Amino acid sequence: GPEAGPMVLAAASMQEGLEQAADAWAAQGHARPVLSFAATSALARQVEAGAPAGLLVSADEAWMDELAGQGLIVPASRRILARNRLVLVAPAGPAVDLYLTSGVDLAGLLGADGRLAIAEPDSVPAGRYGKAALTALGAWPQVADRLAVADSVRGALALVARGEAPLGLVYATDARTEPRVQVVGTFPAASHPPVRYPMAQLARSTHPDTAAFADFLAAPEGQAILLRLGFARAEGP
Amino acid sequence: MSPAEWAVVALSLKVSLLAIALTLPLAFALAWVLARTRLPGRVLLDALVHLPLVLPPVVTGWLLLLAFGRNGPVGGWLEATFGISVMFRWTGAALAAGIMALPLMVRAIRLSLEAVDRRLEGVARTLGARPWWVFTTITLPLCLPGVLAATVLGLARSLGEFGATITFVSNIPGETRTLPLAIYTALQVPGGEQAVTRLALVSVALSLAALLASEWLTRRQRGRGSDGL
Amino acid sequence: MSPAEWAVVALSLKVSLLAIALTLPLAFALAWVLARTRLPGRVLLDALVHLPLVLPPVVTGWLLLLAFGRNGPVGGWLEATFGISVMFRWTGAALAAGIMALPLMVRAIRLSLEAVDRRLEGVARTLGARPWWVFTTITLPLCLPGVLAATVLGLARSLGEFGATITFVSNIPGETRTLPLAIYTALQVPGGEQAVTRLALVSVALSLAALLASEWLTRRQRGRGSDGL
Amino acid sequence: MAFDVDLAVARGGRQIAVRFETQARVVSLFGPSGAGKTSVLDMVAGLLRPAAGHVRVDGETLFDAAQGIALPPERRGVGYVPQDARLFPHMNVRDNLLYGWRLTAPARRWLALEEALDLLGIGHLPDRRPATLSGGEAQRVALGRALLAGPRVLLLDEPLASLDRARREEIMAMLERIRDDLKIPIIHVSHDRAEVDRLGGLVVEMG
Amino acid sequence: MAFDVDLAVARGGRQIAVRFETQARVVSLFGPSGAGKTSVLDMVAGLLRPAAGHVRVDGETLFDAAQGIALPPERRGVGYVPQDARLFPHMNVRDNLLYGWRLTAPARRWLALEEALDLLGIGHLPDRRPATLSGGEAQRVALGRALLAGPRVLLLDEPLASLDRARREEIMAMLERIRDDLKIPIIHVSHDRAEVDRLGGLVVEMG
Ligand SMILES: Nc1ncnc2c1ncn2[C@@H]1O[C@H](COP(=O)(O)OP(=O)(O)OP(=O)(O)O)[C@@H](O)[C@H]1O
Ligand SMILES: Nc1ncnc2c1ncn2[C@@H]1O[C@H](COP(=O)(O)OP(=O)(O)OP(=O)(O)O)[C@@H](O)[C@H]1O
Ligand code: MOO
Ligand SMILES: [Mg+2]
Ligand SMILES: [Mg+2]
Repeated sequence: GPEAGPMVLAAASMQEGLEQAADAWAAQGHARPVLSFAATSALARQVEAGAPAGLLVSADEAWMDELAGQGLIVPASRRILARNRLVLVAPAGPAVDLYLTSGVDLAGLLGADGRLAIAEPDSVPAGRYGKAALTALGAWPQVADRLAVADSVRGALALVARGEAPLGLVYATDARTEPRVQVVGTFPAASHPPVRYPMAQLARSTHPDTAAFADFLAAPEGQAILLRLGFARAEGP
Repeated sequence: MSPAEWAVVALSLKVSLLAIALTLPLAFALAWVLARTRLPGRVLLDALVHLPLVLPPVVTGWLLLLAFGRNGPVGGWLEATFGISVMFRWTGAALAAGIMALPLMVRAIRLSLEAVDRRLEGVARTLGARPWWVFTTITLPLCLPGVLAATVLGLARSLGEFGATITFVSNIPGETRTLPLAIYTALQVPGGEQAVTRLALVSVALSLAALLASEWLTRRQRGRGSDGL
Repeated sequence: MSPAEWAVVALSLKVSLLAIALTLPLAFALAWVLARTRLPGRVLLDALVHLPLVLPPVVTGWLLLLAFGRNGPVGGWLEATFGISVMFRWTGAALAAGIMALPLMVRAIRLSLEAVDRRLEGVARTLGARPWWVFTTITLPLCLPGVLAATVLGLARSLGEFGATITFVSNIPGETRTLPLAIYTALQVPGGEQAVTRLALVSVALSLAALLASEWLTRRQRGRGSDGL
Repeated sequence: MAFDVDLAVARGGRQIAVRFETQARVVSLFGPSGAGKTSVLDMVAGLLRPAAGHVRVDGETLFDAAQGIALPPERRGVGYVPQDARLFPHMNVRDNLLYGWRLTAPARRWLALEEALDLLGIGHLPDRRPATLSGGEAQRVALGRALLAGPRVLLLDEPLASLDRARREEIMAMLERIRDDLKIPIIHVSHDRAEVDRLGGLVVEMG
Repeated sequence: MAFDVDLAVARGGRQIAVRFETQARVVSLFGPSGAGKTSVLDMVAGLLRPAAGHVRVDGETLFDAAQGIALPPERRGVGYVPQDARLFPHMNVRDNLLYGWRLTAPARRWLALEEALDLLGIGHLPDRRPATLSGGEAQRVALGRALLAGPRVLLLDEPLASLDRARREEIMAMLERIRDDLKIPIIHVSHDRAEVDRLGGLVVEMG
């Protein structure tokens, strides 16, 4: 086969999982896929501009819908690669376990002048899910003007890790990568739309291995890698 | 443009102007040291000044967070001593914008400073001017083109500053959400192009105004020149 | 540093050097037009040159994507005519880096160009030099400080370019993953701080080298100056 | 006709006009400070555009407003020594001296570098930068630079003003030889009547 | 003792040394180009640091290497007219002229702007920029600028080199009055023997 594998455009939050999956795939004797990580919005716009890539892993259904509407993906190839959970983190310290339920007093937990770190709630997927969850729990009005809005989940995580924000709202997968934070609560799955990473083959893709690699990711072996990193199974409870 | 968008413009101007007001004297001092002194560590200082240019903006923002965060050495000291913090504040946004503009400003001023004919300063002293007065009346006006260029460059750079700002002081409406942050937000969502275009045009108009002002000032200072070929 | 990291450094250098090599002549031409001609649209041109400075880098990247994408006017034409595309290519990264460096370079060169004593050019012509030779032997050497400053600024800016690059040509290892993108990528994985620090230090070392080279060249060109006060 | 010059220009609110038509090989412009002597040389050299008139030297038209002729400076073959020396600051003395020489066809040259260094007494300076020269040294380098370009006409703007008597004497003798042996016409500005008288020729009073 | 000067410096590979001690109110430095005349004025003005020696004017020590005294230029009260006029390019003629005047205590001033404009024949120039002046105009402005600062000693580096005879005559007369009425000592560089003789005083041969 060709010396380079298919080109995969993937949301930055999928980086670790996809790198490991690509290694595993290469270990099976395939050419290693070429992975490019950036914000989903940037990747989607590159696809719109005619980028020569094979597979897109989005952090967000909206962008995938947008590309589907333009006929830029192979509709039949679209599927969910993984799911994630939304958690509340705090700087590492004595263990805390909050029950995130309707009426939770987040403002009280933030103290007099603390801020809640969150990814941009109007645009970045993690922020949008977070806003939805906080709204569902009735906490949004308390914290709407107490946010520290970062450009990505990583930015929000950094603010908590540095102790600049007493609380932060990130994905479970992000929380476990950062030893300086602890998870203090998990948002109920019902409080926000499911956090899903859709994947699809691009209409323009030419590399013969593209579909096979996508299948590999969706197959038990690929899924196992993602599960180890804290993602939830694509299909399931 | 919505009222919220106008507020973003006003905030951007406030942040940029504070950034330049703070950075200009510092940039001048650094340019002076680099152009006029033989300080042993000059090249290292020069490299340090260039850092915000070379590093990706988020790294600069990250370094600012380390230094000026509540738990950082400078931030902790500021908080303990004066009870102030720039974290999540528009002043922090100005700090980030100023730091990013610094290398451009130092360069422009330094170029002009090095072009000043120092013999003119000597004559001024024989006429009774102390060094500080020579600086004010001779050196500074003679490198005004550089200072103006620095101001325009710095203002433009501040208006466009994004990565360091969002990393350092986050993106808080009314406090740190400047034009680029608003534009970035709009760019993240499908169909946000209209808002992006609108806000980008405002940015362009602002810097065009700054350019026009500086051109006018330069021309005025230069006065009527030669009528030669 | 791992071999992969060295490859990133080599790529960054390749991208930055191409960016500067392409941008320097363009920057000079623009500086010339702005400094020496009375073109009616001068201020608009000036504003246009400043655009990449004022706009958040991701917007510049997006505009590049619109223009140079396969479906964009320039990109489509390039593809149709020459069968080449800069999408996802290191040449595209150089294009992005060059565009971002352009305003800084134009300014520095323009400042120096405006400081050239034009009467020297007149004398050179009476000595038999045609305009082009006057330019080569008088004007260009006299604004060499500006050209060198422009080169250093541009190189530093190119080495640090992130937002426009990742938006325009994505983050492809070995092709478009330059130092800043590698730093961004390292920041995404747990415990990546070490790699970030290592790569950031390499960036700093590279720009320090560029600075030293330019200082040395400037000093050499200036020659032994006055021994006055 | 060595010179047929008729020029007018407005400068600094003043009307500058000069007119002479002569067989004399040397023309001395004489007149108070600000009369326009330097402006005339600039116009002859092609560095300042006259409002009207013409310049003909040895029958060749360098400028004619009516006919729309205006040779660019590099095609006028003038050796111009400006009032301020105006040396190229980024070149050493040698490169200043050879700037025009290198651009001149060998057949046109009538002076070699060594001769110039010797005649002008600047043999110890070739590696120096202009910024380190004394006033008179700079003036001599400027003169040498103009002569080495093998000009067909010399324009001298007070070329000896900062020189001592002995040096001035030597250079006057050289200029006389240039006038007589090489038959190179000279336009010359001086405030020194003795200098003017010695070179002979036409004296044009200005202002 | 009006002047007690003993100075040495190395410049451009040349050893420059001068020594004079005199009651004369005028000292003329005389000597070939490159002898070091300008360098001496620079050292007296405090713009060039001597390797050794001292400068005393009317009993006041401006510089003494042995005693470690070196007054900064602004405290020496010298009125320096450089060989090139060295006008401030960003100011008009009026502001150039008044630069030192404004820094001088009113009691120390001995010339008013109007007088200076008049004496120097530059009354039509006050709003002009230096770049638009002729050579002689610039030189006169430089002279006026030095005089208006009310100096206690004048340092003149060929101040009349680009002036016509009539203007030169007027300015010489003015310098004589300054010497006699105001008793201001003068160090003066000139290549013109007549000028030197006329001002009288001590002639110091250099080089
Ligand atoms: N660039 C300029 N812009 C405006 N006016 C000028 C310019 N250059 C010269 N002038 C004016 O034109 C007139 C003639 O100047 P020019 O230099 O030709 O005089 P000049 O006869 O050479 O005097 P000098 O003997 O003092 O050198 C003067 O009044 C001068 O002020
Ligand atoms: N900055 C400098 N660096 C090195 N050498 C210099 C410098 N300035 C002057 N010199 C040299 O010092 C010597 C004295 O110069 P100075 O200007 O004092 O001469 P001068 O007597 O005034 O001559 P002139 O009559 O030509 O003006 C000259 O040989 C000159 O080349
Ligand atoms: O991986 Mo994202 O696009 O920063 O949510
Ligand atoms: Mg003149
Ligand atoms: Mg001298």
